[in-house]
Amino acid sequence: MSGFALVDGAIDASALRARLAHDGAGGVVVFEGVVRDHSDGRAVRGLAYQAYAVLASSEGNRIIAEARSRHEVAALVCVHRVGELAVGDVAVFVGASAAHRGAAFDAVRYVIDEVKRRGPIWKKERYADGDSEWLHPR
Amino acid sequence: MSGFALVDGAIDASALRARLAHDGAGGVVVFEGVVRDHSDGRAVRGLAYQAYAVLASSEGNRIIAEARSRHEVAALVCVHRVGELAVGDVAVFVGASAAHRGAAFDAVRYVIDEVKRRGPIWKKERYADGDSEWLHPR
Amino acid sequence: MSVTVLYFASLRDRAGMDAETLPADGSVSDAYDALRARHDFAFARTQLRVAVNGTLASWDHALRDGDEIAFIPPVSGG
Amino acid sequence: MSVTVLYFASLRDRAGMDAETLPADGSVSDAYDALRARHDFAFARTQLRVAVNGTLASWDHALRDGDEIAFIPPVSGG
Repeated sequence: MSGFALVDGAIDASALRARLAHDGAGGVVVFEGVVRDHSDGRAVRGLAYQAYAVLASSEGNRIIAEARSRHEVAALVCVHRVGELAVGDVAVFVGASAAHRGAAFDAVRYVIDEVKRRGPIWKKERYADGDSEWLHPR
Repeated sequence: MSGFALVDGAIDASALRARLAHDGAGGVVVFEGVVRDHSDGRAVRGLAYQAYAVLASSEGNRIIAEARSRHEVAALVCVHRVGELAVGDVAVFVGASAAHRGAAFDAVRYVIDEVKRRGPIWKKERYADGDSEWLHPR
Repeated sequence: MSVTVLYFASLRDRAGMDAETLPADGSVSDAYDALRARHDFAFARTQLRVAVNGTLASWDHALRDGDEIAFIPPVSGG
Repeated sequence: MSVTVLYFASLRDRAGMDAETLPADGSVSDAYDALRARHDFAFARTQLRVAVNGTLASWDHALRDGDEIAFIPPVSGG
């Protein structure tokens, strides 16, 4: 199976991992983006993610299709969480299975790099000092 | 935590994943090598792995140390299974957490590439036709 | 003729709303210039992408009645 | 003076044993040449690595009493 999805609750990485299983797949690669306790030297208490859902889904699925056209994978999934997250929560899961491990590594890396670069999803950091801020890197 | 281990039972990927958690780590990358149902065009029923345990452990830990010196990771683990495995079983788990995802990807890939290249571990394939064979690629 | 505009992230905070429906004509550029003045948005057009009816579009897209427009500030997902 | 030799994978199958202890002197090379002849091992020395007492060693390592030697055929883990 393949595809991109937004979810507004906890990401169940084990369940997603199970969906990658494939008897012909010798390699499974998973990336999880986790909320860190710091950002640019500031202590972080938590995050909120907001997405333009319809476009995030279509861009996400387009990125998955691009990765599949470049790398021979059996399954490729990406799930991004929106809403309020705490330090340690999984914000994004990308997983691939493939007959050969190089394709699985490359496909996962392509997807996370492109979702971060193009996906209409925004992060608001809540700092330990009570301040908070939307990130719009450029 | 970091290190290499051989195990002779099922690899519990979720438990290993949990050991990678680290509040400063924004990225977690996991590779799982899974027994495939085919090899070089032949249908495979299962595998046996054999290791020279003392040297596999010291080489494995050396590889982990090399990866850590090249890539800034918070945690890096590799567990390789020995004994009899069925199609779909996890033969090897490599996981890393890091502040930045590139380091986690690169460290995991280094470890699996080097363990496959240098680790004194051997695979015997059992084929659907009843034949079996130790693999000594060169 | 009216269009609906969706706001996200700091644009949403600055506008004080998720979306608004308003009379408009001309291009998407024209609409942004007017809304930027009204809401005091910090972003220049060159810092944004734009979507019309859920699809990425160009700034010279000519507005049609009922279009749903979204201005996409620099993203930070993942 | 005697040494113990460990066998793995196809070498183990060919030798029909996990390990054997036998009288030996000279170098690790000399030991392999003798054992290759005895067990009809297919591998030339250039296809193998060798470990002595759990550490990778060179073929010209001079055997000492009690050494534990392992011949490492091409690996296939992972």
